[in-house]
Amino acid sequence: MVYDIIIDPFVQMVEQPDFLLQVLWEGFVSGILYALIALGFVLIFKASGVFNFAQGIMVVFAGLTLVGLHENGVPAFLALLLTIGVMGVLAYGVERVVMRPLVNQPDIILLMATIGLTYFLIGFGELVFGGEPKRMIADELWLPTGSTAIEMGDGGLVILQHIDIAAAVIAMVMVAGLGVFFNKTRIGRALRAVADDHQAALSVGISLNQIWAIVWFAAGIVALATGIMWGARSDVSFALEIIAFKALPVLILGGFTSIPGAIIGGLIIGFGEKLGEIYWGPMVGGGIESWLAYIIALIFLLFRPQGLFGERIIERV
Amino acid sequence: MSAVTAVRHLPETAVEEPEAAEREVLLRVDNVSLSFGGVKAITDISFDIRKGEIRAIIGPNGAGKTSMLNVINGFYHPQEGTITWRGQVRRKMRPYEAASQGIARTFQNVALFKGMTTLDNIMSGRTLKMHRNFFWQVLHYGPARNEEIEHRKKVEDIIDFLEIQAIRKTPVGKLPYGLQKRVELGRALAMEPDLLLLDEPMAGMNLEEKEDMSRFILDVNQEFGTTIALIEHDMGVVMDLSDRVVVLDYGRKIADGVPAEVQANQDVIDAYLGVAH
Amino acid sequence: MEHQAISSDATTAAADAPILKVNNIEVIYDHVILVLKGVSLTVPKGGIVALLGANGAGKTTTLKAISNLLGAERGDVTKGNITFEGEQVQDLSPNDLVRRGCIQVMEGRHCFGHLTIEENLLTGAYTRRDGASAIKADLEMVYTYFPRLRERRQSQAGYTSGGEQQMCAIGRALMSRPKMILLDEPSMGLAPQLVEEIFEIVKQLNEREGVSFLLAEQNTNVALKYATYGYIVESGRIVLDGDAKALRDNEDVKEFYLGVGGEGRKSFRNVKHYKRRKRWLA
Amino acid sequence: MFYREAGQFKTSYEADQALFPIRQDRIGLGIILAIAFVVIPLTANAFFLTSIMIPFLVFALATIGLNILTGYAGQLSLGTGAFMGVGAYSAYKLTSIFPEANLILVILLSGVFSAGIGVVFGLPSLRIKGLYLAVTTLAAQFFLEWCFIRIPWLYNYNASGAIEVQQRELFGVIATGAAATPLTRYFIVLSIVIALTWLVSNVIRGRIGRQWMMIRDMDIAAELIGVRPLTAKLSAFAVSSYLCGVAGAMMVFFWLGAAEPSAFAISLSFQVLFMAILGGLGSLTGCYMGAAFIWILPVLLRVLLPSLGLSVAAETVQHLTFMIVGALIIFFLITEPHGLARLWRIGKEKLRVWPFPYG
Amino acid sequence: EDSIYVPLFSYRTGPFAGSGIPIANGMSDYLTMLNERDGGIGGVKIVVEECETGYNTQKGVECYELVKPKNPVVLNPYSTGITLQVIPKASADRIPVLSMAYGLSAAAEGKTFPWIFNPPATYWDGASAIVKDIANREGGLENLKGKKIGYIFLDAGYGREPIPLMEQLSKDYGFTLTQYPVPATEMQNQSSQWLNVRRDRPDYMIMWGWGAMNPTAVKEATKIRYPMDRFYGVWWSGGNDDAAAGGMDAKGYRTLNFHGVGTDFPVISDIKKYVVDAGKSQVDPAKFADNLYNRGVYNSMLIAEAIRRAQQLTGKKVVNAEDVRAGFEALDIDAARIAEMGMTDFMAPLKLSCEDHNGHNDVYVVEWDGTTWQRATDWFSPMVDVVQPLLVAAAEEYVKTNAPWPERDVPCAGE
Ligand SMILES: Nc1ncnc2c1ncn2[C@@H]1O[C@H](COP(=O)(O)OP(=O)(O)OP(=O)(O)O)[C@@H](O)[C@H]1O
Ligand SMILES: Nc1ncnc2c1ncn2[C@@H]1O[C@H](COP(=O)(O)OP(=O)(O)OP(=O)(O)O)[C@@H](O)[C@H]1O
Ligand SMILES: CC(C)C[C@H](N)C(=O)O
Ligand SMILES: [Mg+2]
Ligand SMILES: [Mg+2]
Repeated sequence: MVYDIIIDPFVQMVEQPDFLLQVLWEGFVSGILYALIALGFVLIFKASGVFNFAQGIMVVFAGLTLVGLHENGVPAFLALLLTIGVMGVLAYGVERVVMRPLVNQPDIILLMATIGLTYFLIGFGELVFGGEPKRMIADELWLPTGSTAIEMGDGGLVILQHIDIAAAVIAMVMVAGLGVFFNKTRIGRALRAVADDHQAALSVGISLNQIWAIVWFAAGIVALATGIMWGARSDVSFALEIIAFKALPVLILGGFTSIPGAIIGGLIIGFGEKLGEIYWGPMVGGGIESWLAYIIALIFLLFRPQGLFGERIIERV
Repeated sequence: MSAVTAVRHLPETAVEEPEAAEREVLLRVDNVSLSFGGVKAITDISFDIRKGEIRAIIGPNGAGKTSMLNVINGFYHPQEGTITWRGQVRRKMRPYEAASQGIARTFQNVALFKGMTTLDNIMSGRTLKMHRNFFWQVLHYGPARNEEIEHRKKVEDIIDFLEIQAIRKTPVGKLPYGLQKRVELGRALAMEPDLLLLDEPMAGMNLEEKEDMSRFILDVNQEFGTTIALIEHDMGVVMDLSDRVVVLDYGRKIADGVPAEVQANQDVIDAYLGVAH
Repeated sequence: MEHQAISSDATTAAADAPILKVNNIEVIYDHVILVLKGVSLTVPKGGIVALLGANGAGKTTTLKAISNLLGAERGDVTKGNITFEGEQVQDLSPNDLVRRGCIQVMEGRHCFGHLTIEENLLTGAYTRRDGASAIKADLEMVYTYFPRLRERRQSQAGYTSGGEQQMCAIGRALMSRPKMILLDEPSMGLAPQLVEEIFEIVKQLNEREGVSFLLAEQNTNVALKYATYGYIVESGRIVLDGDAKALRDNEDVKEFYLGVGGEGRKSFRNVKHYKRRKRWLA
Repeated sequence: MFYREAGQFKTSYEADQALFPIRQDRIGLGIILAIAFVVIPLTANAFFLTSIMIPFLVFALATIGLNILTGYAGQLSLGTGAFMGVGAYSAYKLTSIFPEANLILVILLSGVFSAGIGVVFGLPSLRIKGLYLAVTTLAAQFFLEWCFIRIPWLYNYNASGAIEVQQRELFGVIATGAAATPLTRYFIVLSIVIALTWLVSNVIRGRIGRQWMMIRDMDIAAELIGVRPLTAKLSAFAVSSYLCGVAGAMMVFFWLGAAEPSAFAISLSFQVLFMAILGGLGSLTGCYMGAAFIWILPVLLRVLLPSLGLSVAAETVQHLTFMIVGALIIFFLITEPHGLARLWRIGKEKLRVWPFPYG
Repeated sequence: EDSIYVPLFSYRTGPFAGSGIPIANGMSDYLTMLNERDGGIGGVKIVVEECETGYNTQKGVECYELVKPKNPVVLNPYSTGITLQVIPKASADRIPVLSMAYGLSAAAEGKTFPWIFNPPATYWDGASAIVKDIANREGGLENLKGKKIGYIFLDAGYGREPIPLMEQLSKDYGFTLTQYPVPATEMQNQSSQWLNVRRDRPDYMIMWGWGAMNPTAVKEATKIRYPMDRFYGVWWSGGNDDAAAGGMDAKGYRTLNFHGVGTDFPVISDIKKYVVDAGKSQVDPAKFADNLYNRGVYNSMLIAEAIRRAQQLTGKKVVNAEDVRAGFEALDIDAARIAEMGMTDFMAPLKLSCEDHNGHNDVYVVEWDGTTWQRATDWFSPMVDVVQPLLVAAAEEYVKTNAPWPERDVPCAGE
């Protein structure tokens, strides 16, 4: 028993190094993909203190718009541009209709409003695009498909999907770009100010409307990237929305406000989850992936209640 | 009505207090230092608070006054130094333990329970005094209800005393700042503390309100014999109300004594008062 | 709206090109709570005007109505209008107003807790377009006004002391190079020395840079010392206004706001117990 | 005009602390109870009882549970679904182990188990706050959901993995199972929900309830006043999960009749959270309003939209329902962020000052 | 009134819409075709109404309550979860339930479940059929000894249903069974499960998937380069889109089937003519007559035949739920009738009885050739002899746990 838990998994790891590598690679890729979703959350949270529940459905919506446009004969890259435009319109609409009237409200109210938005988008999306899953147009967008198998000494194989590599690259670029944007620019500073205190931000002349339109648009683009990547992995369907939950432990682990946190959190969860599920999961019947991420996050939180990179929670009297 | 109101008609000369210096020490701070990362909030400070006195703590902004109160009621734990409470060196304790030993306070940035009414806020001060268990609470009958009513009476006395009857049922979040401060005082009074720590109770008040507040503080001190530590930036108030004053600057103690002495101290004038008040 | 004007030249002061004019505004919170019941006031260009009054009189509400921050509190200006430099501004967004040069320092500090002091100050320059070096210079200016802030520039504002936060809030407003500042209780929680200093800064800005001020204050003594004109608000109405000097000499003001009765300053120890509340409005 | 308290003087603190100090409110409550206990049973059909009233009441109770934790004690929870599940599985195990036990007792006891589990998952709340706390409750949600599948003992080793409620009698009347009449089930649910609501309202206005609100409004200050965060938070978790557990048990026993683990999925947690927020955090009346809004509105839309004449496909109705509900949630939040309960109160406020627009 | 009310529980929304939509189209198009072509069944119009469940059990119960007052002649829950939920209710309310090749396997026992029908085969039949086909390829059941078979399934009532039988078979024939549960929330995120598959290297994989789980699984299988011809899906994992997700790499993927694929059947042409071309269908023309669409047609055929049979038995035109129940029990679709319906080669003959509500019919295997499904085996029978005792035991167990379960109180039809 003790052996099974403490020793055997490691023996397995050593015995099948190619498999271990594959597991780590898969962990890495899932981590990156979780991080992509989390990134969308972080953007909006960091800039408004709003936990945007609708990020998941925005991913689906962006993906569907892209594929749907293409299905209707729009060339792939034009469809991509148009989709970006649609996300812009969505951002503007959200700012106008949802955020603006709710300025200065408690976080939980704003959270709730984004849940209302989620409902609306689900209904609207299914009305427009229908509920059937659609195939992502990865080839048409010149995204690499196919895979490379790397031979390891004694017949072992590590299979790398090209699309996963692309996802990793895109995620890294986005993180780097957004990181610079937030920490080094005037607007970035304003975004953080808004998250702290809406009213005070207003009082120093920060235009919340503009700021929110910007971040929602940015989050929309992140959602589009996420939608393309996840869509290429399985399908673009409304079931993808559930995946958004996977971003929660990532977010919490990384800290709601940290862009690098989203990536690092994603990777920790990705690796932890895969290793746990593969080497320890079978002992309890498998499927532990569904909660393992939360437990990992929870353990980290007990030591750092604000997440790994989150801003210190200010407790003063 | 209650004893509280009664005292307000006492002739003012009636209370003959012993000299501050002769009274028993309630709390003593010895060589306390506190720092946050690189910031030294308090450096090697010692002073005492005697039973029944009004002890003012003054000093420029960021001098460490609030931090000192936080140390006293267990919210911060000093890196060095000891605190002696009623003659016993106090171990590291959680704030609620300090509260249960009779230390109450108000806060610089009003820390009321915003979603609750004035009445509930003051009732909340009675938390430690209520004991009925869950079972009775659920039924809200018999002992639990009697207890609730008995404490409600006490709270109503405080409400009368502070003259806030009209806002009894108003959620405090909506009250103007000055009234919030008053409610906060009420909440601290409801705890019937031995030591009451007041952090700038009169900030943001106009003269008239300050006069009211001064009256309340004096009454509390004289009627209940509550010891008070008072942080305040209005020198008029400090000089008039307090028995002794300790002055902090940049985390250090620069003066300690009766108001007149302190007021004349050149260091204090330089660091804090600017012009002689 | 009837109220006493105790100064004859009040009208002349207000006449020379007011920078701000508030006309008979009414404010309702939450659709049901009527707070301002017709407030009118005028700030002349280059003037320092004090808004005095007890707790809950409606000073903050008036300022927020001007700077258009009421929306965020679910308050509404239901009547009247406000002009800034001759233009109606009650429908502008707060940032437009800041861009035009009117900024508010909110009561109770409202610093951005997670930003450092320096970042806080820089957000004040958000609407400016005159380049990094000008902003840098102003940052220096603020640090010269408040040396304490320079020391704490890298600390998160949430962890600084109450007074430091107050300085930060005022400094932040200065960073926008305003023509007019709405100051809500600047002296609250500041050490006496600093109160004087802040008012000196107000005076300097006013004299050298021509910045106009509307300040809500509890500290009537200082306020009337620096202000040129004053209004007294009670329960949402202006009940008295006049030149600062005239107000200082007014017996009621002396008694209730300055604390100097006939026989000089009273001790706080000797405040009488009887209800002293006299009001202009019953 | 009719809603005035003029002339009603309270002469004792008892009277002032009564649940409904204003006479009109008492009358209103009386009318509502009369409708619930007399009018509805006399007039409603099976669909109304089974698909509207029973779920509405069950959800109202769950919402009260969540509201205790989130609205009163300020601890955000996304694990309601799982806590309801614990109640359901406990009740199921209890009746299969003690088939003769009184049904009401079984239901009430099942909450105790979820209270216990709730306390365990509440422990991290001592250190973790706000949105971050959501992770612990989410961990509870997913972990418990997993247990419901992976521990076959919980569902008596049924091949399907579902729990199916057997027929049980209460005072000689068939109360559960397919043969129980909707009316019987309705009465049982109604009585339990009303009784528990009353008890909860007692807790809330007493010391314990005040402690929760203190922790919610400002935990540091609460501690400085003498509230032990440990007891206050954990008691909130316990009471909250207790109510959720009872609601979960009733959900399976009196409404669904059988349940798979997926019935207690995260979507249920969210559903209840919507109800709590939309109804109004920190208001018991709000719980009923929120539950009514989130549960009844979509059902009505689904039933009514097709009967509007235009023949729309079933899924279009579903899409429209989603859109309408989403839009209404946003609309109500904008109109009154503090929920329907507050809207209601403002309405009453207006009535009081009528015919003047404000007071 | 002069019509028969047939509610169809369906889902065109939610995570399972991908599988739900083609089925819903097939189901309603066939009944519409009967209305258009023949003026209904036996001269009576069918009123078809879809109730959207989103594959959600709560909504399923709501649909049940919603349609109940309208006197439905049959219920068609289209989810194992909803079926389990509805079994006791429908039995008490006396409405027959058709759970075609899904739901509770034990419901095949007509003596215990007079109101429930699950033709043409139970999940247990399906599982045994797959094992049989594997054995066939291995050269006999005895060669299964020592083989490793992996079972990947949607971790819900549906996916768990076949487990008892598989365990039984693994005991009987000595192969090892490894389970890979996929939680509903992780349907589109199966990389762990497939990594495990890669490590365990099972000789065969069997899948019980649905909705978004299917295409993801097929894709993941191709990713780990699992030999696709050793990967079997139950009939519900055989949507065209499911396999297409894996593209050419998915070539060789096999699933069970019990009806024809494609348009080469008179009945399908009729649907095209009377419904699709007439603009009365919601189906996307490109997806007309794909595998799951035809499944829907088969499903509605069963309903229609039961109604027709009920009319014959009672001589009434407008039959009610009780009558249709009897109609199901007396269902006997022989070759002649099949030809009459234009379904020759589309389906195997089916006969139900009082005891047997399932038929344990023959099935066959189709294989994905990269673009469509190709028939890979002949019709063959599941291992009824293994399944039957388990069914009896399961039905007894059901009665025991759901005591007091009502005794059968309806006569055997046709007697
Ligand atoms: N958001 C709000 N909702 C409802 N009522 C409010 C709100 N804000 C303020 N009020 C009420 O409006 C009145 C005026 O408040 P205001 O803050 O303007 O007073 P003030 O003169 O600035 O007082 P102080 O000196 O205490 O700051 C008060 O009675 C207060 O209770
Ligand atoms: N939790 C903390 N973390 C970091 N620094 C802190 C913390 N608490 C206080 N400080 C710092 O310690 C110093 C003393 O702060 P304190 O609040 O005690 O000042 P104060 O004397 O009350 O000033 P004021 O009169 O302005 O309220 C300040 O410089 C402050 O920034
Ligand atoms: C069409 C179906 C009903 C299949 C489904 N996965 C089930 O629950 O059994
Ligand atoms: Mg302080
Ligand atoms: Mg104010």
